[in-house]
Amino acid sequence: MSSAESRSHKSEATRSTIHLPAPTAWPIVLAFGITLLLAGLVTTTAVSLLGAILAVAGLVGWFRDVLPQEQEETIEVRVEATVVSTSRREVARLPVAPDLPRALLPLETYPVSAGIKGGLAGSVAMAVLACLYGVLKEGSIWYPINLLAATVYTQSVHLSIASLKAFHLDSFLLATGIHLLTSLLVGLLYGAMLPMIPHRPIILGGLVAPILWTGLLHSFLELLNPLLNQLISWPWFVASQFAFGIVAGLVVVRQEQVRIRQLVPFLMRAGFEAPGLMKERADKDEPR
Amino acid sequence: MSSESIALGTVIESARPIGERLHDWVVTVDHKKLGILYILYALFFLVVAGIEAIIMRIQLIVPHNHFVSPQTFNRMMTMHGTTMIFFMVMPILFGFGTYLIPLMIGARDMAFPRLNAFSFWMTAFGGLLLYFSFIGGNGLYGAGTAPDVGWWAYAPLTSRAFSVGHSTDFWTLALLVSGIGSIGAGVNFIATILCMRCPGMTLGKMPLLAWLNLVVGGMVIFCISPLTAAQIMLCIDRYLGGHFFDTQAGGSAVLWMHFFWIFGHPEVYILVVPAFAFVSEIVPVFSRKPIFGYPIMVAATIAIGFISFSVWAHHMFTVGMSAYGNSFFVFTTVAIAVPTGIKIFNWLGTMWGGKILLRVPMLFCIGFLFQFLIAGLTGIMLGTAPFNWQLSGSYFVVAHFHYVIVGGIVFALFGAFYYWYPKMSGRMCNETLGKWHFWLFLIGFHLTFDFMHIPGILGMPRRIYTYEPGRGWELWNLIVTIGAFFQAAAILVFVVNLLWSLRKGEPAGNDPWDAWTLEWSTSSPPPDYDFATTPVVRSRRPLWDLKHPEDPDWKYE
Amino acid sequence: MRKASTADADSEVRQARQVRSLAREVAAIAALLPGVLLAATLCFGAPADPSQIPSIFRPQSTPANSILHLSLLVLAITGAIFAVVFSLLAYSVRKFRQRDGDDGREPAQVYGSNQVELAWTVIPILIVLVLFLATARVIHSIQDAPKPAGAIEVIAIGHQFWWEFRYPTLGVVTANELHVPASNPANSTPTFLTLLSADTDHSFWVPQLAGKTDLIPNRSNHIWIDPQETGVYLGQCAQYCGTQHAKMLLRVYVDSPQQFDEWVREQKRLWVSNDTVAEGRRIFETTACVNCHAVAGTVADGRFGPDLTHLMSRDTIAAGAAPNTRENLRAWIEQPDSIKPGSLMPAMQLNEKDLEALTDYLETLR
Amino acid sequence: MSSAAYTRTTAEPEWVLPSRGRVGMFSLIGAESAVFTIFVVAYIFYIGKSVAGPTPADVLELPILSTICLLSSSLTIHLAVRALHQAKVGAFGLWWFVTMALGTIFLVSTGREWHHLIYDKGLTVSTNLFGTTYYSLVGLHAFHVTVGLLIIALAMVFTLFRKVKPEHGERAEVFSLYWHFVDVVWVIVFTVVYIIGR
Repeated sequence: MSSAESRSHKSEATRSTIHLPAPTAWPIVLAFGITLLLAGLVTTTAVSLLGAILAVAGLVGWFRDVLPQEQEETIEVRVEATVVSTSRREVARLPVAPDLPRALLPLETYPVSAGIKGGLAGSVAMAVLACLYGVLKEGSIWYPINLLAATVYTQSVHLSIASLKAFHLDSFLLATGIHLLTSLLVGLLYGAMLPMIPHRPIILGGLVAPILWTGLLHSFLELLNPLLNQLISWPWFVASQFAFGIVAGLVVVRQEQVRIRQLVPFLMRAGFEAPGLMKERADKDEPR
Repeated sequence: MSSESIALGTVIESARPIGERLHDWVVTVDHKKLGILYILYALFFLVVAGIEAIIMRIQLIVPHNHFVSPQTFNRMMTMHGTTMIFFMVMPILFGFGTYLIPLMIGARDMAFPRLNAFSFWMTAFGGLLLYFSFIGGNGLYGAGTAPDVGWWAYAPLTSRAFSVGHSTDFWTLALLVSGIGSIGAGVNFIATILCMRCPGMTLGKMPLLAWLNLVVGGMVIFCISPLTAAQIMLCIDRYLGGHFFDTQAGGSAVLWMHFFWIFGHPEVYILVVPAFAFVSEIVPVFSRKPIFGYPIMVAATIAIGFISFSVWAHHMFTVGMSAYGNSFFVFTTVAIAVPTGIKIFNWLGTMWGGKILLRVPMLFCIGFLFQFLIAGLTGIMLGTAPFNWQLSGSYFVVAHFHYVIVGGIVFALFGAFYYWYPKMSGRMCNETLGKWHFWLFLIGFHLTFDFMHIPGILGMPRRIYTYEPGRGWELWNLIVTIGAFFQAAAILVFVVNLLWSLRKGEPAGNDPWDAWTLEWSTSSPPPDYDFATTPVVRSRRPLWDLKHPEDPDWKYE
Repeated sequence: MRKASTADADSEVRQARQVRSLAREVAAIAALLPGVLLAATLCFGAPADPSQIPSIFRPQSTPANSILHLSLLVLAITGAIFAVVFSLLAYSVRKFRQRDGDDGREPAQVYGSNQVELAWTVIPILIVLVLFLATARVIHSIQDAPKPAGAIEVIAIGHQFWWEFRYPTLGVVTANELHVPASNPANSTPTFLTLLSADTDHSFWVPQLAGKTDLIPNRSNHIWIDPQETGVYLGQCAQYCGTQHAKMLLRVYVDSPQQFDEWVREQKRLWVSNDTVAEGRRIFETTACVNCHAVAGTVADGRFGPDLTHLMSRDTIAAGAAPNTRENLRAWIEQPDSIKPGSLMPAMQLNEKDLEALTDYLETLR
Repeated sequence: MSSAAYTRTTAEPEWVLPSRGRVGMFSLIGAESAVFTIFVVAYIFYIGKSVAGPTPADVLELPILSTICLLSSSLTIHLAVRALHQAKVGAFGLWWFVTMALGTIFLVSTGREWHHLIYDKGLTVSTNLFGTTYYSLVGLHAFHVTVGLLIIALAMVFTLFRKVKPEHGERAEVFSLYWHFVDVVWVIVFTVVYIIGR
């Protein structure tokens, strides 16, 4: 719509008639024509011919409708006092934020970066423990890495114990990828969920969550990673999960909680809107 | 107020000769009339395709049944699928979109009113052309034949060698015709939503229905076109002796599959996103809370729109793609569960802490949430390729997509019917009949589609006109057929309710649900010009602002 | 919301009544389902023989078994998601349902929670990651499995409404009933199938042995199976291929290695001339039969229809549509539509005598 | 129970929305490009897969002249629209006519190429996969050129009758978007058919 049209919008308000596009039969004629044109392919040529004629007629008629000016009909406005009302006048407020009519919860939280930092720190802690296990128990730092890669990598399933202790570049890359991605995501989750836990987030996030998670994994590890399931050492596994949980949790809760920027529109923050559209926010503070 | 003016309007309307009133509907370019035309047309085809489904279910009630011949069964299955997708669900969603979008964004009509009429009539004539095949299609023996190649019409079954006569041509041409209409509707949706918003309605303040239909518009233009292109190729093959899908001359059957599913999968989202839109409007109103996480809902929808174009080959896990190809499509397929999950959680978040009013529209929305959850989960099962090798092409997959389309989309649609019926007709739908409809349909739905998963797991392929006894499928097929009759009964109640309420329903008034979007600020049904004065909005819930002047939304958005 | 006033007491009574009526509704539905099930069970009497049910949950071969393992993982995860989300839904409908004693206020208007949104974005991503990794491994383990030296090779060709099986290394051709040797872990003899199509798309699906794979013209696909238990495994075409898609049945006979060798020997044997059926043979070889069917060692070498050299070694005819009895064979020749309407086998329009003679002849093809 | 009259606020910022003609045309172009993508993909997929001759290398020649004509028509239509925006109706008519002429040259040379291929080289839609994909892709593009030329001719007629006024600049511009799109598609078709495929 051009600016000319939007001007006409404004002036309409004062008039008692409204212009609307006039009814027209040409669209249906054109549609029927095109359908017949194609229907001729499955019946006889005469149908196509008729369809072509109708389609051309429809097109010509349509063009005459919109060229040079669009046909319009004028409709009288039946002025009614439109009344908007509600039976629910009062609005309850949240007990936690009685001074905020609209709330984004929770009111304070860790920044997203806290979760990322926590995840990275946790991933290092976990990796150190896992590799320690590899070196101490199996005599190879690559052993746990190859085991982890077997989650996705079929070839590792067929590896012998000896070659599990050797370095495989593909396994290494896969395992690193899986480890980092998962750690980051879990870190983000910690950042999001630890503030929801009122007391001793470290106990829950660092100890209880890993135990729950390990228990869950214990039940379906055979399906997820058969190789790991055969060769796993559960005490070390639990220990490395604890290491992740405690380190990630500590890093997260040591970050400062920031107040959520209540109700700054996302689209504005993202610079999404066309300029000029947000102007009415200027009168946000003055009561109307 | 408005109830009297409606009564008056009805008197004037019925005083005019019927021919003239009919003429008005044929030549109309008014988005409200066209919307209603779309809806009525789709309801007609709902009944037609429903009858086809019932015929199939009767045939399958016991093994080795002789209710219909295999040829008839195959036609029924093809026509049921094609009709339901292209001539029932799509038109009805376009109908609601056409009716509601201008009203919700404070416009007087669509951006291209004549194109709107053209789109509707193309869709309508497409459907008629398809059904003309029953009498006009010259089959092998000269008798009328409907297409029988399945709704996805895999090559080379559609080639001249395997499909003589014109039945496949009817299918192709009908979809070509209606496809042009759909693309027109998509273009119109986009232009309307972007260019016709009333002052103050920035993109961030549009109702979610408008946002979601904007995404639908985008998906329509990018996914119906590949289908149209593929249909043109099929026509070239069948009429000009081309070899696109001619396997004898080096053509590829798999290419058709790719082209079809590049259309076919986004199509699912074209159908389901408007259903999301209905739910996103109804759930807040009946929970008395704004939608939870509006920006994230929008972002999730856009994400779904994009990802849906990269998942098509999960319909083709069984065609022998390489392991890497399969893995890629597994990844995109399960990835789409993330934005979809976000949407479900956000609807739950909207209900949480609200005051949920269990009227019929809300009942249907809760049904939607429950069934769409299950549909999504069976979707994950089908999305993991190895599981898919067992499940695809079986009754499990039939149950899955009916869960999406009936349990999800149609439930949301019925919710939308009960919710906006007062706006369209000026009268409320009968609540008691509505509840009967809901419970009957719910029971029928679950009888049919819950139990339909089981024969799939037991190895029953889809699209078979009969099956062998002794494979453990008999019981489940019987239950499924019984459920189909429950659903038919529910649809009957629904139609009765629509007709009864049109005459006898309680007058609705402008705003029967105490809702917040612009369509409820005008009379029911709205005048030709929608709004006497162009509304100006300052928030996502303009009517909330007016109802609560001391605590308006615009202060916080 | 609990205040001591008569109005509230009233509303509580109403509320209780409402809850009761809801409970009744639920109970009615709950009662209906078992009722239907019971009625249906009575109608059908005893359930089918379990060994005849081609359930994907009773795998008998490595690929099907790997799939089942993955399926269990997926089912566990989706089941857990269902339990969580469904409880949330049920709880919020129950807890936040508007009661009669409502104070008429709008509830607190909450716009959202970045925290929760982040949580319910990250958790699904983690789940997706786990699912994807496990799935990718199973895909590779099935699709990229190495072919051991002892593998049997079979070329399976889908035709409109029947299956052709060729054993290129063994020189055997058969139809509809695939014979494979049982494989044992110590001495693995899996069967590797190359899937081709002679006309339209088909799909090879024996649920207990492997997932389905399509047979597509102009393309060759591959699957493998290594069943360990002898027996007959049922399957059928799983890709719509035309009118008689429903009766394109598939039987896989898993024989012990000795039985399998015996079967191969039998199949390689040529038909032995038998004077008592010379008339039937003449009819067979002078009518259109030979255009489509082959009998090794005779002039019949058509390939549109199944190879009939050892017809009587099969348990079924017409791609499993009927047991291979004399009556069925005769009916099949006389009027194929009576068994399989729409199949490509034409009715041969033979008179009674010729029909009998021809059936006699076919019955000697062992 | 409270009520508030539904009225407009007085302070109203300038409300500007995108032009529906342009948005509509861009949407249509989006749809069309999806159609072309499918045809191009089919063409590329089938390069070298024909089971019988002739091959592209045997029969295709680079259509340099017609390509130059079509591409330069993009420039002339741009000049025409600019002239109309500046209210120079005469200049508009001239550039518009040049556009029409260039488009016609393109179409005629495509016709000559097809004639040559069909009658001299014996390549038809049904000859082989190359024939099928070639005629479909080039034909689809030629169809779009034809539709464009018909609209251009129509506008030309209006121009001759002096019905075209500067206020139609918006419509001319929207149409020119279509024409530019057809040109861009030709660049792709040219690359795929005459360079990669040969």
